[in-house]
Order: sequence, then structure tokens, then C-alpha cells
Amino acid sequence: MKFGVIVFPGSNCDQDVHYALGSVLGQNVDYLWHGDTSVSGYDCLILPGGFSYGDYLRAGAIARFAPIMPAVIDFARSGGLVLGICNGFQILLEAGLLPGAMMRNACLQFRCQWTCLKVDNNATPFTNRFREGQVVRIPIAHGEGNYYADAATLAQLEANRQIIFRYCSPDGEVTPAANPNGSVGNIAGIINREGNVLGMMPHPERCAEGILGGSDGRELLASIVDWWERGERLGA
Amino acid sequence: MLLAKIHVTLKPGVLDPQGEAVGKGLRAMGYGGVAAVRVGKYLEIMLNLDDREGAGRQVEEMCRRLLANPVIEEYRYSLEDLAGVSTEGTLMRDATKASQR
Amino acid sequence: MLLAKIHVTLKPGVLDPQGEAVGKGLRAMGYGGVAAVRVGKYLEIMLNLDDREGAGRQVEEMCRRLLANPVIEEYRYSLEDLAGVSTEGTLMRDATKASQR
Amino acid sequence: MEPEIYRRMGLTDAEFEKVKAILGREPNYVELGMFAVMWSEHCGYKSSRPVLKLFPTKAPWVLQGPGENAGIVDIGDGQAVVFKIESHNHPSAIEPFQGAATGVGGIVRDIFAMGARPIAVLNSLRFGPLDDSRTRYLMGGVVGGIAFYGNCLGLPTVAGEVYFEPSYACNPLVNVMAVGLIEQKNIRRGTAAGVGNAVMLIGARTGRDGIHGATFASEELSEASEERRPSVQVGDPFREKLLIEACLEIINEDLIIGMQDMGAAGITSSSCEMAARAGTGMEIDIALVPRREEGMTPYEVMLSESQERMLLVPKKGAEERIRAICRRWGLEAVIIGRVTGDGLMRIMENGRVVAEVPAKALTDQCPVYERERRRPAYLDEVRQRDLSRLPEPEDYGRVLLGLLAAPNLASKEWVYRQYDYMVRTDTVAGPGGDAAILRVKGTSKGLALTVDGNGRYCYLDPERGGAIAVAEAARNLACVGARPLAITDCLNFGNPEKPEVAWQFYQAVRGMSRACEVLRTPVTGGNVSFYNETESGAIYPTPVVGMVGLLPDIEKRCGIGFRREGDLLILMGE
Ligand SMILES: Nc1ncnc2c1ncn2[C@@H]1O[C@H](COP(=O)(O)OP(=O)(O)O)[C@@H](O)[C@H]1O
Repeated sequence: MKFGVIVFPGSNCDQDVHYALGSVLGQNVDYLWHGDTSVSGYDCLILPGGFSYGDYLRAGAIARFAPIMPAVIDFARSGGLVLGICNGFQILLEAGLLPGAMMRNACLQFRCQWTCLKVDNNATPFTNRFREGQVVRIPIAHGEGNYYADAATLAQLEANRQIIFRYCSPDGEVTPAANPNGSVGNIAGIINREGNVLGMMPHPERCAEGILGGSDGRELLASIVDWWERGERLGA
Repeated sequence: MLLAKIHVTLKPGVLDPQGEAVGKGLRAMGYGGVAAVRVGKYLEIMLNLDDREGAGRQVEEMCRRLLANPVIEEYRYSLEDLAGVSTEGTLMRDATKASQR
Repeated sequence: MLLAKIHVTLKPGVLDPQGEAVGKGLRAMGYGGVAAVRVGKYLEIMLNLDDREGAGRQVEEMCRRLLANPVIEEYRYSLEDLAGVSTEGTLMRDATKASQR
Repeated sequence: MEPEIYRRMGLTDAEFEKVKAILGREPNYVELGMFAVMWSEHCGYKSSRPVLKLFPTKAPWVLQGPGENAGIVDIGDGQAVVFKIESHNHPSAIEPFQGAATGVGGIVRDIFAMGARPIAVLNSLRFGPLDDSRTRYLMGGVVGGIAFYGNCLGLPTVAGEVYFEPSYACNPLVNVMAVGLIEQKNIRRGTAAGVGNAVMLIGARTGRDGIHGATFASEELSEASEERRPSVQVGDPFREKLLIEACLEIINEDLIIGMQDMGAAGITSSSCEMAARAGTGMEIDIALVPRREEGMTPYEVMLSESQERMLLVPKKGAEERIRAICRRWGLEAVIIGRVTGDGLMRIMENGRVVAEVPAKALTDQCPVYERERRRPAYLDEVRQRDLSRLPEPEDYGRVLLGLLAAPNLASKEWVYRQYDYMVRTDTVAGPGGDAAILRVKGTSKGLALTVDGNGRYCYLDPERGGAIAVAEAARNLACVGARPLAITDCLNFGNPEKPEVAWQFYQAVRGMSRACEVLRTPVTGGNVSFYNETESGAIYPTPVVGMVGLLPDIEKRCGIGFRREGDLLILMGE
């Protein structure tokens, strides 16, 4: 399977994702330049973390208009797999591929820390190696990860099982104390209705090897490969 | 030349942690009269355009597409000619005092 | 009740990376008329005070001490009675269109 | 020329006479400005140079010692580590957020100017007591500024230290160290060799930022410096990130001869230092320098400290390719002059000469002062204190709780959780241990990094305190299993024209040098920050040591904390 990691000006986790997919998982992976206009030939696109366009104005707001974005949007709309991590998640929100918006962390500070996440839905291309309800450890590093959606949107997300990860305590309790950024419902990651576009604030590529303190991120990335290799393409 | 002055503010129901922090800070500094604070963005865009009508449409569009996120924010703007007229008078007419330091 | 509307902007000459990035972004989106963008802050403070004079002094002080960083920023403010009068009219008088969405 | 003019720029009467003697005439205003910044303490090291000679600087593994943008040590396999520390104390005292942010930006530029990929940042901070609201404001701003800039660059801030003491209340210390990794064949130095080669400026446009920042860093903070506030610059980490990527592409394609960042004294210092190192001259037309503001004078352009700019000397014929790379990264790149063979810095505006001075006059001929030294009187007093007379605590439990709650001992998580310390996925041990450990991808090696200093020890005994700083750093590296290789140092002191401060400085450097000799960790570069004093007095003499170590096999690293029940506890040392 072939991954494409999109490089926006200011992306800074592009090389990390590339390493995790290429060197750790041994997958085929290329960088895609924000100024290009085609994503053909790729099976999964990754929008990596970082500070695209400095995150000036709002995180992801300017990147959403990069020349490559129409192709990304088409790719997503036709069922292609898209994973947005951190800044990538913010871009997906701004681009309207996922509902809701990201606000500054309620503590008003950047937060870099390990977090525990409860896997609310494992029936996705990105989480099929996890058990439902499993607690996984994946680090965050962001200043604007305070997810917001209005009540109607939230109800829809719940009803369609689109909430994939919630911040929780080590034993799986979804509590305010386990919420690092004020995110509504402790939401850390959501998927689109069709189930092919995942946005998450935590960084799986930062825990793809034991030497970095954990390997739950590897399982997430490997889920994508498994899913692909099983041929479970959406609509296929 | 036209100058667009744009205010982007959080929608009324949306929580504003920054505003709350500023309010708390001000009260802690002794300003007990502070009841509530909201923090927004203020942008000035200099436009190389003369046609007010067209410029207005463009600014409206810029706000909708980029400058404000409609999920959480709202915006308003004004357009002014930059033909040497100081615009401060208008904005500041209600000020007890305008200060720059 | 008084409402203080405060604009905090970068001093002229101080680099505004945000403004530059937004300007570049807008031009890339096709708004070729955008000559320059400056980004500042806009705060609204609701004050439980009735004495305009005293409130003005307080707001002035808040700006100087907390809200603006006098090293790189300047500020201006206006005070309005919140006796039900919509203040939009004043601020928006020059607008071709004021929109909220 | 009126003495008032050069004195206001910070030159003494004798220094002005020396300028006249060098030029054989009176300098004009632009030339005077260039001398003033280059001969400032900050750029010229005029009070410290003779003392810094005490430092050992050589070892077989040292590939680059002091005198360049940053030091370099060999870590085998054709790889090397590039590192340096720098202070941004004075800007941070005035505008903590931007002051600290641009401190990160400046030191990181020194790293990629050598051709290295920056891989980590460390920080050493000093503030007054935390119960003061001004301290909390400064600390919040400084930490926020470092986080803002470093996080945006995608550089992990992996270690640091913070201390609180009254002596830093009005004069906080903000020292930032940056570390880079390089293939030795890619090492570039800041030299302008090759007569006829172009001189290019890439990155941000030039504005009226921080004019006289260098001289400002060389004076005591006072009420008057409030008036000079515009000399604080605003940083743009986004642009710097683009600059890093563009410069590394330029290096990888082998397109340049030399490169240097523009920090204090902007175009003036970068151009004359590059020329002086190569023994060449340079002709620059400042009309070609892209501006952010209209109506800038030659003086302003030459002295502007606008951030996120680099000066480079391309190989012949590489100019177009460099432009193309910069364009792809959204950066401006323009040719502003040429390398000449006459050793002169010739500054022109639209072809008209506005300044002409020998490059080496600005660098090598900077006056040097052997400052008078006197042992401070306070030492007798503090040493008379008899610690054995201290009363025995009644309740050791309470004392322990008090110690644990003391800001100087308590966890610094409040600080480092604001720093992205994991980006780049090499952080094997981040903040919270004795030293940070980074893996080197594709090898079994690990790098260990630490930054240490203790102003109180140095206040009580500068020589021993200096030695302790080096020893502590070495111990921190040894604790994680690394062999210490070399240090970079940031020497934060008061006004060197005061004999007591000059004595502290001399003693501290002696102590550090002795420790470096014994531990075989030479000094590869560093930074001196004098005039850290206010009306209320000088800071504690505070040398800060940044040390780099190597773990040949990262699997043999050691962490803090007990692993297993039943393991033995062994106390080593005396
Ligand atoms: N400013 C800082 N930035 C990053 N890490 C820090 C900072 N200050 C302290 N730390 C980290 O916190 C831990 C404890 O620091 P410190 O109290 O100085 O340790 P010690 O004195 O035991 O060496 C260290 O791992 C250090 O790297």
C-alpha cells in the first residue's frame, strides 16, 4: 500500500510520520508537496502535525486553501483514506471534511504530555487492531486542541459512532481531570460519517517504537495497513 | 486605496477561556467592576481597490472563507476611504480618552 | 453598566508575522487587491460601573498594565453605555454592509 | 565630530581616537555605527577575550572550537554534533515573550548556518522569587516565548533548568542552547572566500528592528532602557522553519561556500565577520536589500536586527538554483553584493559609497581591556557564617515537606509540559531526568544533553562554583550512561568595569577551565553576557554550562528511578 504525507509550509511532523510508516512499518511512503494538485496513485493520505503557515490566524485556516487541498478533498469524498494528525486534524476541520472546530486549549497553554485514550469505536480502518473500550497511550503536543461542536453536531457524532478517541484516565474513566485541553466530551479524535477520514490530536507516530516509550501508535498505523491488505475498501 | 476594518468575535454561546482568564486577571489586579470579558480579533486590510461595492463583496467573502470560522466565530467589517481622512474620529467618537503610548 | 471596546494593535514598524501570512494567504486565494494586512486584538469588557469618568481611567490603566504590551503594541478604546442602545450603528456607520453569520 | 554622538553609541573617547587612527580620517555616521556595534561588548568581547583564553579548546574529537557560529564535535560514522548556547537576558527583561522567542530563533540559526539540521533546544532560566507578580509575568512570558518559537520550528526542547533567587528579580536570565546533527562533509563555515563571488541575503525583509540592540545588551538595564523599547524584535518562527528547510537543501546540493546568520548588528556583523575570516573584503549595495519599511537610511539598514535573515556566499553559478530553492519555500533571496580582494567593507547606496572600512578593523582590531580585578568584600562576610551553628530542626518531616515545596527543588513540569519535547521522534529521555537522551536514527548511538549552572555557588566562591557547574553537567551525562565530549558556556555576569565583577568573572572562568581540563571536555564556543545589573545590584555570577555526551550504544542507557524491588542501592563517591 502506498502512503502520501502532505508537506505544508510549517509542517514539522512530516518526517516523523514518514519514518514511522517507512522505516518502522516498512511501507511505501512519499512526501506530497502542498503546491501540487494531484494525489493520484496513493492509497492513504496523511496530513501531519506542525504549524502550517505558522498557525497564524487559526490553526489550519490558511493550509486549507493550499493548491493540493481540492485533490485531497476529492480523494476523501471518493472514499480514500485520510488521516489528519494534530495540525492535520485542524486542517481537516477547516476544510469541512470533518465537523466542528478547534479552539485554544482551555488552559491557554501549549501541552506536551502522554495521554490515555479510550477507543470508542474499533470498527474503522484506523483502529481495527484495538479492542473497543481499550485504553491506549499516545502523546499530545498542541496549543489548540480544544475541540468544539454544537449540541446537534455532537448528537450526530454520537449517534453515528464517529467519536473514535476520548481522553481518559489510565483505567478508562472519561473524566474532566483526564481532559488536557477542555475538549467537549473529552474528544481526542473523530471520523467522518463514511468512515474514511480520521482526525486526531494525539500523535501516533510518536509512539511507534518501544524506545520512545510506547508502541500503541504503531498499532494504529498498522491497522490501516491490515485493513487495506484485507481489501476492505469502502464501497469495494 | 480602501481600508477594511474587520472584527472577528466568538459567537455568543461559545466559551471564551481567554476572555475569562483576562477577566480573572483584571479582577485580581483590583478592578472589581469587571463583569465579563470577551477577546476577539481585529484585522485591518489595505486594499488596492477603488470600487467600494466590489471591495465590500470581496471583504465579505474573505471573512466568510478565511478570516472567521463560522462554526465558532462571527464577523463584521467596515470599509473606509484612505484618501487622507483620519478615520480615528469615527471609531473613537465615544471614547472618554484615546491614548497611544 | 458600561461596555469598553478595546483595540490593541502592533505599533507601526513592528513586524506582524500574522498579518503577513494572512495577506499572503488572501493573495494566494485570488484577492490580488490585498496590499497589506495587520492583525490585532479586540476586547470587549463589560463593566459594573456607572461613572464614565472613573471607568475611563480604569480602562486606560488596564490597557497600560495588562491588555497591551507597551513595548510593541498600542491601544485605543471607547466606552459605551449599555442602556439598551445598540452601539453597532456608531462603529459601523461607514460600512457598506455589516454582516454577522 | 561631537563627542556626544559617538558616546551615545557607546564608544569611549579613546576608542573613537582608535577608529580615527585606523581610518586615517574621521568616520562618517554609518561607519561610526558599524564600529560602535562591532566594538560593543556584545559583539567584540572586549572585556572577556583575554580571560576566555584560559579555556581549553582542543581535543581530537573537537572539529570546530570557538570563533565560528557554533562548535562541532565528532561522534563517529562521519557524523558530528553542532551546538552552542546564547543569552537573551536583556530583551527578555523588557519583553519576556518576544525576547525569549527571538533568543531561540537566533541560536537555532547559528546551528544551521554551519550546515547542520537542528535537532534539539535546551534552556536555562533564572528569575526572582515566585511570590512576586512581576516574576510570574516574566516567567510566563519567557516560557511561553520559548514554547512558541521552538514548538513551531518543530524542535524538541528536551532539557533545562530554572532557579529563583532575589538577585535575578529585575534581571532574569534566559539562556538557550541549540544542538544540531551533521554529516561532516556538509560542514560549512561562515567565510566569504573567492573574490568575485556573490553575496546573497535570504529570508525576512529588513525593518527598523532592534537598531542598537547589540550596544543595548552591553549596558546596564535602567529607566533609560525603557525608552529604547522598540529595540525588541518580534520573531517569526514560521519563516525560520522555512529558512531552515531552504538552507539545508542549499547545503545538501553543495551550493555555497559560507553562510552566517544575522543576529546582533545584522548585516554589519555577518558581512564583516565572513570577510574577516576569509581575509577578503565585501562590496554591498544596501539599495538592493529588501525592506519592510520605507525611507530607511543606510545606517538603519546596516544596523537593523530584523530576525530570520541569513547571509550567504554562493559558489559561482549557483545563484539561480539558490533563488529557486528559496522561491519554493516562499522566501526572498537577493544578491546584495560581491566578495572583493582588498579587505575592505565597501557599503554603497545605489552605487554611491556610504561607508568604507577594513573588515578586520571591525573584528580583529576591536580594543581589548584587561579589567581591574578585586576580590569582593562580601566574601569575607558570607564565609564567616558558621553553618554548624544552625539550629537543629525540631520536625524533620516539616522540613522535608518545605524542601519539596520550594520552587528551586520542586518539579519543573509546569515549564516543560509547555515545550514540545517529543517532536522529531528521537527523544528517548526528555525533561525530568538527569540529562536528555536523543537517539541518532540509523545508528545505535545516543546523544546526551544537559545544561547546568548554580549562581549561588558562584556567588560564594566563583572559582569552585565554575568548576562545580562543569562537574555537575558531566555527572548528569555520566548518570545516563554517556561519555562527556565538550561544553558550550554562557557567562552571565554584572558590569565588568567593576573590579569585583571582573574578579568573579576571572575566577569563574579559571574554575571552569580547570574542570574542563580534568574532565577532558573542551570549550567549543559560548557567549558572554555582561551588564546584568540594575539599580538594585548585580545578579549572582552565573556561568551556565551546556554539555554534550555520547552513548555508543543507546540500549545501555540508564534512567532515574528504581526499577525492581530487591535491586541494590549503592552510594558512590566520597
Ligand atoms: N526550563 C526547563 N526546560 C526544560 N526542562 C527543564 C527546565 N527546567 C527543568 N527542567 C527539567 O526538569 C528536571 C529537573 O530539573 P532540575 O531541578 O534542574 O534537576 P536537577 O537539579 O536534579 O538536575 C530536569 O530533567 C530538567 O531537564
